[in-house]
Amino acid sequence: MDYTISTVAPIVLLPFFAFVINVFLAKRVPLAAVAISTLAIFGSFICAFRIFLDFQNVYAVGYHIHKVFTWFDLSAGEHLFKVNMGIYIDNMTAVMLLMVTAVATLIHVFSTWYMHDDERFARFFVYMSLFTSAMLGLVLSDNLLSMFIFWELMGFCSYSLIGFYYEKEGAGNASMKAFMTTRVGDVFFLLGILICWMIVGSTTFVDIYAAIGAGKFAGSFNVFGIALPIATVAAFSVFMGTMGKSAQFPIHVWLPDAMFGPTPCSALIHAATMVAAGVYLSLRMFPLMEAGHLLTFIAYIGAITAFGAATIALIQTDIKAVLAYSTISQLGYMVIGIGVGSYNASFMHLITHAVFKACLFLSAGSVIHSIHCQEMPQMGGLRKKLPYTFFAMLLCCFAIAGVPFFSGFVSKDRILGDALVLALENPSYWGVAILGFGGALLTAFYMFRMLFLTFFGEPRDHHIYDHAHEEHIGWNSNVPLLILSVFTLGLFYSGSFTGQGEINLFGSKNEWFSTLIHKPEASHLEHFAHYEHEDFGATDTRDKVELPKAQYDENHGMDEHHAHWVHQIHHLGAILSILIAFSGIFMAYLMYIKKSVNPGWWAETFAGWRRALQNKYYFDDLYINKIIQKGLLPFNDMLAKFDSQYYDKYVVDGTAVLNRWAFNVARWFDNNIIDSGMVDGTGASVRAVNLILRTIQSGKIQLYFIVLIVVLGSYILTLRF
Amino acid sequence: MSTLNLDVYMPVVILIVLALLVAGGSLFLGSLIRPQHPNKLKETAYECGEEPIGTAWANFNIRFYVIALIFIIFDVESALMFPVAAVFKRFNEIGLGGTLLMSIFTFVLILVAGIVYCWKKGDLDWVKSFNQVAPTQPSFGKKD
Amino acid sequence: MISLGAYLGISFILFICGIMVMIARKNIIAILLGIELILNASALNFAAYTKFVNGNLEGHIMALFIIITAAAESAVGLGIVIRFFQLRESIHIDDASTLQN
Amino acid sequence: MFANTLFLLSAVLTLAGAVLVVYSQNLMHACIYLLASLFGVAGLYACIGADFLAATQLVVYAGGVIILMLFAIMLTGGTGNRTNKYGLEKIPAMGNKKTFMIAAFAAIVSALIVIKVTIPVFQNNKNLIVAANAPTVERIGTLLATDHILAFEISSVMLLGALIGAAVISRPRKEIHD
Amino acid sequence: MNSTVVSYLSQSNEFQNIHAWLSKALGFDASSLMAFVIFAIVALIIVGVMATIGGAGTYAERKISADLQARVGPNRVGPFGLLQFLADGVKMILKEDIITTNADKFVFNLAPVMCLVGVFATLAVVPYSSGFILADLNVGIFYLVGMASLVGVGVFLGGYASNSKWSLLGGMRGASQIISYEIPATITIISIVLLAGGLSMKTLIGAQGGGMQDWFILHNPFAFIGFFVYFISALAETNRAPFDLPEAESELVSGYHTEYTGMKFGLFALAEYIEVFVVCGVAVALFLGGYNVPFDLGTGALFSKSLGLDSMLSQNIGQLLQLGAFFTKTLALYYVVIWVRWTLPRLRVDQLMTLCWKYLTPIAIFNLLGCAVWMYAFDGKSIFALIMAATAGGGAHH
Repeated sequence: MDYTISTVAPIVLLPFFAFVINVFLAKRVPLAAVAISTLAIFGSFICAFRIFLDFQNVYAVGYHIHKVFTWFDLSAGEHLFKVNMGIYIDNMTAVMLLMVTAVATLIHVFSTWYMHDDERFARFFVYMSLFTSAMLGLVLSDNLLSMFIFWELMGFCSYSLIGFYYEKEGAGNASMKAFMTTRVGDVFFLLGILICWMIVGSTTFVDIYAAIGAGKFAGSFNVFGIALPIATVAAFSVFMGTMGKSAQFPIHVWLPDAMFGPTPCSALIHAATMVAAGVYLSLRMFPLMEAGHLLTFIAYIGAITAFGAATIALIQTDIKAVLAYSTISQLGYMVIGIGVGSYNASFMHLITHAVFKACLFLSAGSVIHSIHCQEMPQMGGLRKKLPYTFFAMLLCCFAIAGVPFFSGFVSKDRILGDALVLALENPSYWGVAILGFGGALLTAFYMFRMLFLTFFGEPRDHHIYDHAHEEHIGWNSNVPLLILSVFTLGLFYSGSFTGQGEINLFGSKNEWFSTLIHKPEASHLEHFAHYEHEDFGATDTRDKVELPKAQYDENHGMDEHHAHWVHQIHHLGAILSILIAFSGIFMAYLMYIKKSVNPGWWAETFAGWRRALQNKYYFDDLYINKIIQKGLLPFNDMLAKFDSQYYDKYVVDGTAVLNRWAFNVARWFDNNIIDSGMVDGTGASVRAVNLILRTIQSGKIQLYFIVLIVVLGSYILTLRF
Repeated sequence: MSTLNLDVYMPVVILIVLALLVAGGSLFLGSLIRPQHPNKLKETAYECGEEPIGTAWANFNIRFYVIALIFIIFDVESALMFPVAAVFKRFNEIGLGGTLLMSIFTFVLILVAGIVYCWKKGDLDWVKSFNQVAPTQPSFGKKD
Repeated sequence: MISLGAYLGISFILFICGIMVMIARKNIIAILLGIELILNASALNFAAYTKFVNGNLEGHIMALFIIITAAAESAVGLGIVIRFFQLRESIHIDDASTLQN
Repeated sequence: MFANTLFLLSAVLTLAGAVLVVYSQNLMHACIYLLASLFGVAGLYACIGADFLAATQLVVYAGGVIILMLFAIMLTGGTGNRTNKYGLEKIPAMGNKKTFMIAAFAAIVSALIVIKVTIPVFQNNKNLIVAANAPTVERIGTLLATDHILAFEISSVMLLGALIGAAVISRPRKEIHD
Repeated sequence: MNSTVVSYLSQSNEFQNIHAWLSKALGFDASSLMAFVIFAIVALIIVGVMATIGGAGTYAERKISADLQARVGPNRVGPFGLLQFLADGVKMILKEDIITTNADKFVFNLAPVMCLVGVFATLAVVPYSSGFILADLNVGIFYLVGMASLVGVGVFLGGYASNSKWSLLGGMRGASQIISYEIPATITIISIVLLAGGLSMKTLIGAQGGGMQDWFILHNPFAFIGFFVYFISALAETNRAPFDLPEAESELVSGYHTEYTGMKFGLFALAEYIEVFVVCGVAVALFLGGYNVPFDLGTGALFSKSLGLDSMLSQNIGQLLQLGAFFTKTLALYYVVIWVRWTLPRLRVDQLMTLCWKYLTPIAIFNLLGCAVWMYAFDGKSIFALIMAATAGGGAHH
C-alpha cells in the first residue's frame, strides 16, 4: 500500500476533470458528457474501494495516511503563519470515501435514466461532477481551510442544482434561500477556522487535536469585560457551520425548499452527502466540542431538530417534503449522537442514513417519474405498478423506522441507548432522551404513512394511476435502488443485528464499524502530536505489521461493572425502540390501511397544532415576516422617520438658521479676507506652482530625458564605490 | 585557432582611398581643363524645359518606407543567418545537423510569417495601395 | 597595440555626442540619429571588453544583438515618426507632447 | 603598424562623424555624417578583431538603417524649413543655442556619470589579457547555434514583431500619389 | 589563414630577399611596408583593369546592341571604334561641371564618390585567382554585400541632391529597387554559404571544383534555381535592363543622374559598369566554380611534376590559368547581361516589386530551406556524387 499522489488524487481529480471537460462538451455532445461524468465517478469509486480494502486489511485504529505539501508559508520566526494542504485518510475517511463514491455512482447511474428527458440533461451532470469532486475533496482534506474551500464549492453546487429548474416558480428563491441561510453558518465556520489558526498556527486536524491535548485552547477571549472561553467560542463557531450545512434548528429552513431541485440531486446532495458533511465536520472537530463543553447544547439542538422535524413530517402530503423533513430529523439524530458523546454511533448513523435516505429519494424519484406527480393523496395502490420500487422503499422504511435487523435500528438505537445512559447519569439529558424516543415513534409513523399512502390501498386518482408506467427491471432505473436497498440490512455495518454485540452472527470481527472508528478522546489527544506526515510523492514506508490489530472491546473502555450497567440500559433502550417502532408502524397501519382510526379526527382535534405544523412552526414566517419585515424593515422605517422628521426639522433647519447668521459674518470675512487676500493669493500661488508643474509635466520627451539624467547623475554621483 | 593579421584590411583601406583619389583626381583634373561658363538657365533643374515649380523635396509615397522596412528586417535576418549557415556544414559533419536544421527552420519560418502577413495585407502590392482609401481616418493632411 | 582606454574613450565621446544630439535636436529623426550613436557606443564597449578582458565572444554576441535591436528600433521608431507626420504634418518633438491625437 | 593606422583612421572617422552629427544644421547631412561615423565604428570593430561585427555593422547600418532614415527624411518632407497650415513648424530647426546649452549641460552630467561608473571598472581591470585576433564567424555561428540559440530564435520573433508593428503603423491610409 | 596577394608572393625567394634587405636597411620589420606597397600596386592594377573593363563595357554594349539590332555601332574612333570609350572618357573630363542652384552641393558631390567607394571596396574580395586576390577576408561575401549596399545610398543621395523631380523619383525608385533585390540575392548567398560552410571567398570556391559537375549550380536543384534568382537579383541591383527603371529614359529622363554632367556622371557610369563586373564575378565564384580550373591545373603542381618547372613558376602558370578561367566565365556572364539588356523590354514598377517580393524572395527562402534539408539529408553530397555513388558504387568525386 504505497500511497502516493497518483493513488489518492484520482478520487478527487477524476470527477473534477470530468467537470472541466464537460463544461465544454455539455452543449455539443451531451451523451458523451453524461458518460464521462458517470465513468469518472465510477473510477473514483474503484480507487476509494481500494483504499477501503486496504484499511480493512490493516484493521488498526491508529492507521492513517497523512500527506502534505506547503501551500504557502509566511511564518516569521516564532509567529507561525503557514498553511499546509494535504490529505488525511484514517478509517473514518476511508468509510466516508466509500460511501460517497458508491452512493454517488449509483445516483449518477440512476440519473441517466431519471434525467434523460430533461433538456439540460448534460448540465446536470456537470454540476454533479463538480459537486462530487468537492465532496470527496472535503472528505480527504486534512485541514479546516481546504475543507472550507470544498465546503463552499459544494454550497455553490447545491445552489445551482436547487435552482436547476429555474423556470419553475420558487426554484430561484429556494436556491437563494438555501445559499443565504447556509451562509449564516459558514460565516461562523470561517470565524472558527480563524480562531483555530490563531491559537494553533495551523488548521490541520491533527495539529488541532494535539493543541487541544496540550491545553492551548484553555484561555479565554475578553470581549467587553466578558470572558469567553476560547474553546467554547471556537467550538460554537464550528458547530454553527454544521448547523447551517446539516440543517439544524433554527437554520433548517432551507432544506425543505431545496427539494425544488431534481430528485437525484436531492438524493445525493440533500440527503446523502452534503448535509452529512456538516455532521462529518462536527465529528472531525469532536475534541474541540468536548473541550468547549458544548455537548449538552449540541445534544439539545439535535433533539429539538429530530423531534420537531418529525412532527412537521407527519402532515406533509408531498412525498419529497416528507423525505426532506425526515432527513432533517435524522440529521438531528446524528447531532444527538455527537451531543451524547456517541461518536461511533453518530458516524454509523451518518453512513446508514446516507444509504437508506438516498435509496428513499431515488424510490420517490422513481415514483415521481412514473406518475409525474408528487402529492401523496393522489397516489395509492402503486404497489402493483411499481413492484421493485415498492420493495426498495419498504426495506428503507424498515431501516429508517428502526425495525430490527435493519441498519437504521443498529445506528439509531445506539444513539438513543447512549442518550438514555447519559440521561440516567445526568438528569439534564432527560429531555434529549425523551425527544429522541418520541421522534423515533413519529419517524416510524410518518414513514409508513408515506409508504401506505403511496403504495397501498385503492388508487385515489385513477387518471394518474392509469397513466403510470409499468415498471420493468432496468440497469439504470431500478437496479440502483435495489442495490442500495440491500445495504439497508444491519449486518453490513455490524456483526450483530442490534449493534450491541448481542446476537453475534459472524463473530466480533464483523463489528468493524465500532472497532475501527474510534473517538479521538480528550484523554489521549497527545498522541496526535506524534502523527507524522509525509510529502506528496513519498511512498508510505511504515511497517504495517507493527500496528496492533484492533480488537472489539466488549466494555468500550469502561470498567466491567459500569459496562454491564450500560449494557443493561442499552438493552432496555433497544427493547423500547423496537416497541416504539412497531407501535408507530401499527398506528400508521390503523390509520391508513385499516382506516379504523380516522386521521381527520386528529386533524380536527389538534387543529391549532396542525396549522402550526402546516406552517412549519412558522419559521419561515418568523424569519421573513417577523424578523425581516417587522424587525429590519420597521427599523429601517424608524431611521427614515427619524431622518425626515427630527433630524430634518431640528438639526437641518436649525443649522440653516445658524448658517444664515453665520453667513452674514462669513460674507464679510469672505469678501474682505478670503477673496481679496487668500483666493487671489491662492490663485497666484497656484499659477506660480503651475508654472513649475507645467514645466515638469509638459509631455516633452527631451525634458524628461534631462530630468532623468540629472536625477540619475545626482544619485550615482553621490554613491561611493 | 589561427590568428588574424590586420594587414588583410589594408587593401580595403587602399581601395577606398583609391576610389576617393580617382574621383577627386578626375574632378580636379577636369576642373583644370574643362570650360566653366555657368549661367542661370544652365543651373536650373530640368523640368521638361519649363521653369521648375517648387522644390522637389516633397513628401513621398509611404510605400517606399514599407519596402525599406521589410528590407531592413530581412537584412538583419541575413546578418543573423550568415554565421549560422557558415557553421551548418561543420555541425552536419559532427551529427548535429538536425537540431541546427530545426532552429534554422524555426527562425526562417517565423520571418516568413511576417512576409506572409505583409503580403496578405497588401503591403507588397505596389499598385493596389494607390486605391486604398482610408475608411474614417482623422486626417490632418492635405486633401490631395 | 592600442589600449582598452582608447576604445572606451571613443565610445565615451560617441555616447556624449549621442546625448547631445538627443537633447539639442528638436527633430524626431535627428533624435533617432542620436540614439543610434548611443547604441553604437554601447556595442563598441561590449566588443572592446571582449577583446581586452576575457576573449570569449559573448561581447560580440551582445553587440550583434544590440545592432539587431537598433535596426528593429529604428524601423518601428521611424514608422511612428511617419505616422505622426501624417497626422500632424510635423516632426517637431515638442508637438508630440500630448497622449491623444 | 597598419593596425595603428587603421585605428587612427577609424577613430578619426568615427569621432569626426559623431561631432559633425552634433553640429550639422542639415538633417540630411547629419544622416550622412552618421553613416561616416558608423563606418568608423566598423573600422574599430575590425581593429579589435571583430571581423564579423564589422561586416554586420556595414550591412545593417550602411545598407539598412541609413537607407531607412533617408527614406523617412524624404517622407517627412525633405529638409526645408516650412510651416504647415496649422502654423506648426513642419520641419523643425535642428536646435538652437538654447537647446545646445541645455544639451551641453546634460552631456556634462552624463559624462560625469559615465566616468564615475567606468573609472573603477577600468582600474580594476588593469592587468588585461589581450586576446589574439582570430576569425570570429565560425565561433559566433557556433555560439548562436548552441549557447544563444534561444536569443537567436527570439530575435526572429522580435524582428517579426517589429515588421508587423511598423507595417501596421506606417501603412498608407489615405490616397497618396507620388 | 587569410591568403592575400602578399601571402602568395611571399612564397617566392625574391620577396624574401627584398624583405630581408629592406628590413636591414630600414632597421625595422618591413613586412607591413612591403605589403602596403604590393597592395597599392596590385590595387592600382586592378582598378586600372576594372576601369578598362568598365570603359570597354560601354564599347561592348554599343557593339553588341548594334549587332543585335543589325547596325554597325561605333566605328570611327580607332579600328572598329575600339577607342570609342577613351574618347568618351576624355569627353567626360572635358565637359562643363554644372551644379544646379537649388542643389545640395555637398551631397551632390558626395553621391558619385559614394557609389564609387562602394564598388571599389568590393573589389578587395573579388577572387580573380587563388593567389591574385587582394584580401580573402573571413567575412568575404558578407563584407561584399555590405559594401555593395553603399551604392544604394549613393544612388539615393544623387537623386536627392539634384533637387529635381526626375532625379528624386529616380533616386527613390533606384534605392528601393536596390534594397529590395538585395534580399533575394542575400538569401541565395546564404544558401550557398550553407553548402560551402564558410564566408570567405576561398572557402566558397574551394568547396567547388574545376569540372562542371562540382560547381554549386549543379550541386542540387535548389542551387540551380538559386543561380537564376541571384542573377536576376544582381541585374536589378545594378540597375541593369530590364530593371533600369531608376534611369528609365522614357519616363524619368535619366533618373537619378539627370542633373549630373561631366565626370560626375562618368563616375556613376563607371561605378555601374564595374559593379556589373563584380556581381558577375560573384556569381561565378558562388555558382560557376570561380577560378577553379579542371584537372587541378590551377595549383601548378602538375607543371612542376611533369615538366619539371620551378615550383614558383609552375604556380604562376597555374595562377594564369585560374585568372583565365575566372575572366572567361565572368566575361561570358557580362555578355549575357548586355544581351539581356537589349533583348528584354523594361518592367513596370509594380511588376518590378511583384517580381522581387512575390516571386524571388519566397523562392529564395524556399531554396535556402531546401539547401539546408539537402545538406542534412545527403550529407552535403552533390547530385553528381550521389549519381556516381548510386551507379558505380563509388565514393564522391571530390
